[in-house]
Amino acid sequence: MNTETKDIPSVDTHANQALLSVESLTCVRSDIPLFSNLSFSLGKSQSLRILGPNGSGKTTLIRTMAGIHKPAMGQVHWNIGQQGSRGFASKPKIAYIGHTTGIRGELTAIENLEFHARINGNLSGISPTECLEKMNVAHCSKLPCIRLSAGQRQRVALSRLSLNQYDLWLLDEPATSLDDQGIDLLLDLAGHHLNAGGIIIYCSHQSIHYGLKHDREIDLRNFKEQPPQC
Amino acid sequence: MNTETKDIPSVDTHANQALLSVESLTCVRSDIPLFSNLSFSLGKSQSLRILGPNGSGKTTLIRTMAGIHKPAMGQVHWNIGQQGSRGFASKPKIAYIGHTTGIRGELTAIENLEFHARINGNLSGISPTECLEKMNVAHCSKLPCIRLSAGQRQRVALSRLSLNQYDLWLLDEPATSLDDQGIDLLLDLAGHHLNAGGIIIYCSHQSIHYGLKHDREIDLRNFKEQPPQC
Amino acid sequence: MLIAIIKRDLRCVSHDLSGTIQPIGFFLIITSLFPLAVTPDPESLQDIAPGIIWISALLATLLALDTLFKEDFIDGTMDQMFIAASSLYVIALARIISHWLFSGLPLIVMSLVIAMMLHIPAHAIDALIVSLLLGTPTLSMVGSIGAALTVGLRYSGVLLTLITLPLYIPILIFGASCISADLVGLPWTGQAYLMGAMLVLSITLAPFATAAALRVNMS
Amino acid sequence: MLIAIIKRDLRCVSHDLSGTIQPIGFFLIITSLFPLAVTPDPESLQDIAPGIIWISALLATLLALDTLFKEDFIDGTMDQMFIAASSLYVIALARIISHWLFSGLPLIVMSLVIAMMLHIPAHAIDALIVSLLLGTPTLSMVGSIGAALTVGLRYSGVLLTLITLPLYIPILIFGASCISADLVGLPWTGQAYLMGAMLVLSITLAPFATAAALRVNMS
Amino acid sequence: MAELLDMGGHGFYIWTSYAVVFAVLAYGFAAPVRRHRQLVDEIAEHQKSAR
Amino acid sequence: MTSHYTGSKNHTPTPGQTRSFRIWFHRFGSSSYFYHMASRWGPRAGWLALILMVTGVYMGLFVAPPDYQMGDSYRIIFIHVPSAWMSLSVYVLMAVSSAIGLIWKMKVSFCVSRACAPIGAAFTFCALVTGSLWGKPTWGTYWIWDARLTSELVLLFLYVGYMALDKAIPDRNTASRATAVLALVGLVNIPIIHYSVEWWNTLHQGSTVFRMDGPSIDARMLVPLLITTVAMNLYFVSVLFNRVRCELLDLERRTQWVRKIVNG
Ligand code: HEM
Ligand SMILES: Nc1ncnc2c1ncn2[C@@H]1O[C@H](COP(=O)(O)OP(=O)(O)OP(=O)(O)O)[C@@H](O)[C@H]1O
Ligand SMILES: Nc1ncnc2c1ncn2[C@@H]1O[C@H](COP(=O)(O)OP(=O)(O)OP(=O)(O)O)[C@@H](O)[C@H]1O
Ligand SMILES: [Mg+2]
Ligand SMILES: [Mg+2]
Repeated sequence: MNTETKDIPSVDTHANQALLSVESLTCVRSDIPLFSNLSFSLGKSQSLRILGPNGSGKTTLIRTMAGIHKPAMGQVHWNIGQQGSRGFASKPKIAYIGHTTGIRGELTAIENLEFHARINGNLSGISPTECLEKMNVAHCSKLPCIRLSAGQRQRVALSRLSLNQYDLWLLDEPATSLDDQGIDLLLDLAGHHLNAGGIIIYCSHQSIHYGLKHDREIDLRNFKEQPPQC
Repeated sequence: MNTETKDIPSVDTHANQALLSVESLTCVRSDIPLFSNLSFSLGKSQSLRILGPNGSGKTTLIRTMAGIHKPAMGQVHWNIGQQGSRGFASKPKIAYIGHTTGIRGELTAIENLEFHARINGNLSGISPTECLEKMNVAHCSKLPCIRLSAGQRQRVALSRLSLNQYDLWLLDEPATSLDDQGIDLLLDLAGHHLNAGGIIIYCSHQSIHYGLKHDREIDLRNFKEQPPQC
Repeated sequence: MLIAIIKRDLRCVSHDLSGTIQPIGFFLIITSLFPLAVTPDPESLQDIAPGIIWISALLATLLALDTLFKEDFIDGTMDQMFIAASSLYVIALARIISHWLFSGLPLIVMSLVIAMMLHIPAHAIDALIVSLLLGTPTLSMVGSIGAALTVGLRYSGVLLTLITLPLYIPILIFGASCISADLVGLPWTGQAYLMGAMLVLSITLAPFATAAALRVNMS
Repeated sequence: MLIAIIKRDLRCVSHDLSGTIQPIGFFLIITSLFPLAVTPDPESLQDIAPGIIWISALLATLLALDTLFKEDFIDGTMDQMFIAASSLYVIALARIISHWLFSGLPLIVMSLVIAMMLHIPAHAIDALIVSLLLGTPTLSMVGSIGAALTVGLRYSGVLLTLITLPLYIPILIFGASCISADLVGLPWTGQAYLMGAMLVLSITLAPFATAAALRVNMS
Repeated sequence: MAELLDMGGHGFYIWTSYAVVFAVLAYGFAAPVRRHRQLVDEIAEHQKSAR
Repeated sequence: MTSHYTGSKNHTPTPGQTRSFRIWFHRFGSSSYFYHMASRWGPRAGWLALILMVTGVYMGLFVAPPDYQMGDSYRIIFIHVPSAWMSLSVYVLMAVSSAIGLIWKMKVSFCVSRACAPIGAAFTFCALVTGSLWGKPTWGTYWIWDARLTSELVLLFLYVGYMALDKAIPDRNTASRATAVLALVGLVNIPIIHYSVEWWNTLHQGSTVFRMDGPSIDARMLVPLLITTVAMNLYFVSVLFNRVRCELLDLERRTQWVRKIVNG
């Protein structure tokens, strides 16, 4: 199904800087295309915000970028190897925070983070407690997560972002249930990530702009072929 | 446990106008008091916003108002019978939209609303489809809710508010995953509810103020006895 | 309220005919495990038939028990029902009834076919049906208490079984002995009366106990 | 990755000793149902003992099967594991192993006690243990396919049973006949070899089928 | 005629099995035919309303 | 001949196509091609099935002589055996087309396997009912835990499980791929189930038709049996085509060729 366009350089990019390029992506849900022919590319330290009303396909796009959802057409392409500085392995490291956070209620925050560290094959790096401290939830680390408040749980989920040197952050409404302090902490983390050369793709109905130079926006309404029929 | 203070008129209220009064409420989680000695009262058409950082007890307070959580001390008191105009039955009608929305994934939006109408003993009133139209999700009404986007699901949950003439709305971060249009529609509904004499208690980290005359605020930080120990 | 909850449960499980056929297939297949594992010989099969039928009933009850209240708890429906009804009693009763509709009732419907396959003679059918009619609602009632107690726990399958099965033993003994007594031509009204008594007892107590257990678990 | 998932499962279920004891109690109580429902007579009990043990094994497998992948699916953990591993095969294998640790292994541990309770003579213990060792992993493997196929559905208990049990029938037959052959002094290596063959077949195919089924259900 | 129906004492078994099989087969044939007709109508209806 | 419909998979028909396998395969993968082919051949197969069935049943019931052992009760054979054979072969077809669907991502073959399930289940049901009605006069009981019977019952469960899973999953795509996995797993298991049950206990008739030394059955009995068997096969083809037509219409209701059919 995938159209083979790997070799053609995409048009709207900063040529050899592009680390991640998406080419003529079309996503379909229940046989109705949500958006079609979406192309963009991102280089080091760039962040992209996806805009669109409820049900326009933001979550679907993010999950497609993560490889969970399969696109009907088009492809996501990583320029691996060209960026020696970031030391890419054969596959990019992706962090995804979605509507469901992937935090287990029975386990404590620490245990949850340890599990995530382990499945990402990184135990040597920064410790779970430090990650929790960065989101200021270290004081809750001994409670099973089901007994945390919604915002505390979201903070635990976001702490995962510090676990590893991820190449790409995919954040689907990361500010859900966060208070102002939480959002500030998140913006801090995001700033550091971008400075270190990472990429961020996020969507949020709240106006948290990361205030970064390469911030770009895509409005999914511009890529819709027909009126939504749900 | 409840302190018997029914007969003592509470101090900080508009005397006989008060429909709902909360008297020296203390809520405890895992033996640690979240807030104590919280008192307020609300009359017809008044709305209250609860402020406080993550984990300060907003959800706990709202669930206490709904009767789900039992307070350690104090009580919630309804002035039933004094307000003939609203035609109170023996017990106030409460709508609660929490972090978990109470929407069944297997059922369609219509079926979900029908169920809620039926358990609230009101099938004669406004039809489920009309309620969905008020939140602009009527076009999704035939899909099982598990296949809706996060915002669409939240809209379905909020449609419940129109099902019945509730006395009190308890909204725990109602704007979660809503886009701007969704928030506008919600504010509309809230305006109508207040005009009809209803009460709203809500919390939200986003600054959606309902812009209504009697809007009041309570910051839970002012009712905390000791620093948070989680 | 009661009707609303039952109706919704029916709709969740069976949007169409296939949902209704499933429990029937379930019992057929459960029953056929025993001849395969134990013996295909008609006479020995007839001897163990009462036990087989009652253990199948237990099984069906157990399998549906874990999700009896848990789904409602996790997705917030329990909060909504509680606010609307202010009485967990009605909620408990409704869920018990719909549980029985999906576990006990199909078994009773299928019992004629199962009786034939296990070579239970026609004269013992009445004891079979009466004992199932009296016993399966008791199973649902008693089970609901266990389900309510473990509702807050995620991995509760084993724990739930551990709590519930001991309470099921009297029903199992009397139910099976009802049928086997009739098989050998002995009177079985005694056992049936006892089962009736257990049913009455559980109808009066179990929904209250369930409601109390639910209240404890609502935070 | 594999180890991480298994470790987490162990931790979720057994924060303390009681979690570990539960499956053991479960088997004791399940096996004690049969003497109560069928017959307490030692000789007939010995005849049906192989069937009882194997049906208990099936039961234990089934009860834990429904939540094998569902929890991970609902709370988003499956997404995380998929992104980290890019291979559902490892995830499937890890969950199969931890499923067996909680359903198959405790049964094998308990089988000595159960054998005594059901009056299985000492000389048949080896067949009992060998057949369980070969058969219970196969049950977990095959069951995981069914669990993966129904992972997107909420009320899947009955459907899952309906899909899985037909596939279990060969294991049930050979497992039970292994033990009963040894009971009457017949050779049972033939059955054991067949069970071994089924185990090998399922080890090679089931994790792939499970991974494929999971992929299908990830949207 | 009665002899024919009786089939040497086995009439009941033979006739019920033939009846069951043909009932099942006939239903199995009719169901998709009817569904096809309904589908065509439904799609035509849908297209009219779409225009 | 293919020029007047544009399929969703637009194969470009060239005049004088080479009749290579690839093109044939591709054509079958095209929904509109399959639909039109099914429309043409379905009714023909149906009529032929009816004629053969009436002939076969007439010969079986009224022309063939009574069996010297079983008397007249053996006449159930003319429907029992074809249904039993069909129940097995339909399952194999279902699994094979599921595999094709999974490997080559062909919608049409998913539709075929989805259409097979209810027909196969119906045949299995018929075999069970006629078998047990036959069992009463011959074995003295409607049901017995014999190998053939048990594995036929298990086959019914496999079909029912397939259909139940198909119904339960709301998304068409997901459902057809999930059921395809189930059908394949079931296919691997069918021989295992068959031999395990066979070995465990057997009572049923051995093979009487397919034998190395030729059929051990009177020609006047064999002929109607063969006729009804062919009739059942044709019946299956006819119903299968009708069902696949429905599936295709439902699935591709938004495409051009469906619009043409509906309006034309
Ligand atoms: C519920 C009861 C029965 C079921 C489920 C059943 C099932 C089957 C099946 C599945 C086959 C096809 C076997 C194959 O091709 O490998 C078959 C064939 C056959 N059955 Fe039955 N059967 C039943 C009862 C009977 C009875 C009572 C008789 C007669 C005494 C009988 C006589 C035959 C014969 C003659 C064949 C053809 C064997 C051959 O030539 O391959 N069946 N049956
Ligand atoms: N079931 C529970 N058991 C024990 N403690 C709990 C439970 N639920 C919440 N808590 C604790 O109570 C405190 C308040 O929780 P609550 O959910 O009321 O906070 P909140 O103000 O709603 O926060 P947020 O803004 O994050 O939603 C938290 O510190 C939390 O750890
Ligand atoms: N599993 C699914 N099956 C079928 N359709 C789906 C599924 N999930 C989502 N959809 C549909 O796809 C569309 C886009 O959904 P998506 O979740 O991507 O929207 P979104 O942009 O994230 O919206 P929101 O702002 O509400 O989160 C919606 O109209 C929804 O109905
Ligand atoms: Mg979204
Ligand atoms: Mg909260």
